[in-house]
Amino acid sequence: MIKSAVVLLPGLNRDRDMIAALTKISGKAPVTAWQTDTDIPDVDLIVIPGGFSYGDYLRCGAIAARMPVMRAVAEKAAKGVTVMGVCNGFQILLETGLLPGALMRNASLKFVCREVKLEIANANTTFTRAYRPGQVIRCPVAHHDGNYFADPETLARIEGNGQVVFRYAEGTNPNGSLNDIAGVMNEAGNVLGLMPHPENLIEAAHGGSDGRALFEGVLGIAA
Amino acid sequence: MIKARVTVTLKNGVLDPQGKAIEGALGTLGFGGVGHVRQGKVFDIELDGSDKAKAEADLKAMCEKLLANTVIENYAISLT
Amino acid sequence: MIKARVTVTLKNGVLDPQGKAIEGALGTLGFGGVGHVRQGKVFDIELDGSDKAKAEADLKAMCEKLLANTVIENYAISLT
Amino acid sequence: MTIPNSIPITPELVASHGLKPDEYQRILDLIGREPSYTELGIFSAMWNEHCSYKSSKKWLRTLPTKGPRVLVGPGENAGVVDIGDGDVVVFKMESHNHPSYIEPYQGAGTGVGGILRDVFTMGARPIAAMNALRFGAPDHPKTRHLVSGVVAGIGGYGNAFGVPTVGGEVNFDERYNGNCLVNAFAAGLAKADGIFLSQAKGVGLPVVYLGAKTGRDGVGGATMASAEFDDKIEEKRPTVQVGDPFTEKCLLEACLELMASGAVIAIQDMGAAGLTCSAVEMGAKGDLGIRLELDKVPVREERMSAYEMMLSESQERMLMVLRPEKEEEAEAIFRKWGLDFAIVGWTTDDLRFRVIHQGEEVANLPIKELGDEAPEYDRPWIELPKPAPLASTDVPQADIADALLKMLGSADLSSRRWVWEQYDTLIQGNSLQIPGGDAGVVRVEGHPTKALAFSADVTPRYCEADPFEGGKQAIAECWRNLTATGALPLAATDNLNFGNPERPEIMGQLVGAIKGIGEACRALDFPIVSGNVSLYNETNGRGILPTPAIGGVGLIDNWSRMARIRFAGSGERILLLGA
Ligand SMILES: Nc1ncnc2c1ncn2[C@@H]1O[C@H](COP(=O)(O)OP(=O)(O)O)[C@@H](O)[C@H]1O
Repeated sequence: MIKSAVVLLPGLNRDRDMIAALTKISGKAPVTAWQTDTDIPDVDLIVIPGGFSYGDYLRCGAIAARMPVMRAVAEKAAKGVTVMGVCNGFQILLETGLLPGALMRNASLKFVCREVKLEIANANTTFTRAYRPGQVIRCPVAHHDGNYFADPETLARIEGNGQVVFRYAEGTNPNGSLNDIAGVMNEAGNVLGLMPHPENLIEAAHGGSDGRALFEGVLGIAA
Repeated sequence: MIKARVTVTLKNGVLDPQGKAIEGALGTLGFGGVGHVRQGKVFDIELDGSDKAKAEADLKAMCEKLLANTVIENYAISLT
Repeated sequence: MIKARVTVTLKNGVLDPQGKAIEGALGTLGFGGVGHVRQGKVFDIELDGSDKAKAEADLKAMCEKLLANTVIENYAISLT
Repeated sequence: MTIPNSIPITPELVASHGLKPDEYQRILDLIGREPSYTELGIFSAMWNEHCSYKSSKKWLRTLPTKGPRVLVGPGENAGVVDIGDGDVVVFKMESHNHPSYIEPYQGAGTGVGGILRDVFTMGARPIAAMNALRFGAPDHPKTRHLVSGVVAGIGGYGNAFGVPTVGGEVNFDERYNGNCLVNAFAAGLAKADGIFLSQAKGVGLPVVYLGAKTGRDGVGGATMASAEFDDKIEEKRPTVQVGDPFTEKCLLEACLELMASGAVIAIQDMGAAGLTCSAVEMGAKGDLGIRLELDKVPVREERMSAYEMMLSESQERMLMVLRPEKEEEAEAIFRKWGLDFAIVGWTTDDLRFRVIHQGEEVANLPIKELGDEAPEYDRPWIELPKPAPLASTDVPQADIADALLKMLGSADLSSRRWVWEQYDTLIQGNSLQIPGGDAGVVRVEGHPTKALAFSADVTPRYCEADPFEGGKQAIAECWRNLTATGALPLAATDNLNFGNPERPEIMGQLVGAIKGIGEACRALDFPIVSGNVSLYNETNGRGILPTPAIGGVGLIDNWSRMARIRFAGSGERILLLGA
């Protein structure tokens, strides 16, 4: 059975949602790593949840990315451990340099919380293997800075490599992201960042479970 | 064309959570001897025309009406 | 004590939703002739000591490590 | 010192502290001497309308506040209601009207911060928030700025703190042109045996200051007037409080950890007039004196005077009485969350409120009397004649389809999606119904089937036409919205927003509305367990519409059978129930 860890930083606030999702889907609570930890226990999956780490002051994820625990995450990522950052976790991974590009303020300049449609742009990944290629799923977003940007060369490269994993579909791009990008992975394919919140759509109480397959894929639970 | 820079800073005594967080982070990163940090904004603005006096008057109006929240912020204008 | 101002601006070509929105808002408010607007940040920082060369080196390191995201931002340092 | 304690007390100074000559005389009689400048500030904080409820207390007492499920009623930071299985729901609503008009983003944000603090001070983790908003006419030049700032501010604070906003109200009327209303509601979940109160117990125990540092935020108009005493204050200091939701989130986690460790004897958040009200309340409730040593208070600014520290409204601060043997453990928890922690005083047995600053005793007052002897008024009130019912000929004739379109497009009936999409409605993963329906619904974490429903309601123009009926209607509407989800309404909180109570017709509105609320609550077994009064909401002598906002909470036993506003399928029968 796959072992997972959740990174905890002051100001994150979807950590409890993420821990609940991992626990419910895998049947096992993840271990946690605190901001000052210089080492992360041996796990197969490390998740950085959403929220406003350090208030998102300076830039989203900027201060978090410089904390000791993120150095430990980078070391694990280099060794091939699967790493997933959701929302603020995505912003942190970008600031850490583990993923390409940047997330700017939403084009509307407003915080936006609503359900969008997501297209599985690459189903051939650790993260999306439980989805069908091109499948369109429902997923909520809740963020102020989710407007994905990369310079033209970077953009061409990640598109060419299939590193764009999720796209906002059917005109539901909520933030102005280039190429409707909602989630990208690194070249090696073991680090993913995404803005939407699959952890908030996994059970009947959430009104749907479209987010579940992401966890089932990444936790190695056959769908 | 006239190029201007508007700098908007928090008034004295107004709490600056951002500045405080940055102070803390600089400390964590090992930078010693850092005292107060205060964060503000700059706007680089291009204006048509060449009448500097008019530009300054316009920029002042822009600050009062939009760029600065004069309840808690000060602003400074410089033409470059 | 040394006082410094660090100015961080977006690199050319990097999307600036805030600057664009301000451009639009200035137009709506009736300010004509406003071209590009780009928004950036300033940090006013107090540093212990009086060694200006060391202060500049430290500030440069702070910018590289934290204050600017050099993927998308430039920075400038001035001691005041 | 910026403002010395030796400033002579003049009638003008007394007046600028909002104290009437007879109220000042009461102070002189109580302490038998002239108060020091700091003491004057303390009295002004304790005896203002906001803290003392001097105009409304007499009438608030008539509200039903008890019931088999009510564990804590009005008088604490928030009300506590039993929902079975050892769980309780803790909730309250509070206004931040004036600050939101001055600086909408920060004013509304700190309003949310304040109400969240009220809830977690009691030991509850916040699980839902609502906001009831009233703005001026849509085409008034200030309205757009206020709406966008207030909504962004509420979202900015609540979203970062991490509580789902599940409901609220937005209305527009020109009577709010100079006086918008921002009423914030929060509810939290706790264990019945894990509730914390403000009453200090035990002599000689440390009084601990926690959270953010103290600055000159919000130090009232009186200090501004005194700024001339210090030629070094070059710019007029803004009295606006700036919110820091990040610090508040850390404060939440630290407080809950500390409470779980068994270290906390008493806790009180520092709201308006922070240190003064919180320290006096903890001591007075526990029949104890308090000795504060201001030199130990963590400050953000230099040269702060005793007066400024005692009246500062800096946000994200708490005062606690801790078990001395747990002090180290407590401090470690706070350091872990990056918060300030300082012992700033002691409980004493002399029933005095003493404040020491730079070796000088700047205040020495009888602690019980500070609260108990606050003036209370039976203000004269009159009932205005009820407007005559509309004659059928008064009703304009219109094409029904046109009228419908006009109504749907009106500011008061149009969709509120623009507002609530700026709020995180889903965080915590328990939102069963988000805004857009009759009531917001959140499931009770850790319980397989239970959920709580929340609704905020009042129709100010009804209250204007007939305060008594309007008060009743607000309760009834809230009750109906809760039942429309299948919830059993449990209890409510009220936020009474009115104009100047010194005018008999305004006082009449307040009295009428409270009587109406009371009557409806008694008829429905729907006790009021907490609340807030905001008076003097007027500009240029014209009051706002009377606006007694009601926040109600209901319990759903099995959320899988909950009702929603949407039709569940086609071909179903549609029933019309009721009168
Ligand atoms: N300020 C607000 N914040 C969150 N939700 C709001 C706000 N204002 C209105 N809503 C939501 O929009 C919906 C419509 O509001 P309203 O017309 O007041 O409802 P009703 O009259 O049915 O009580 C409700 O679900 C309400 O909770």
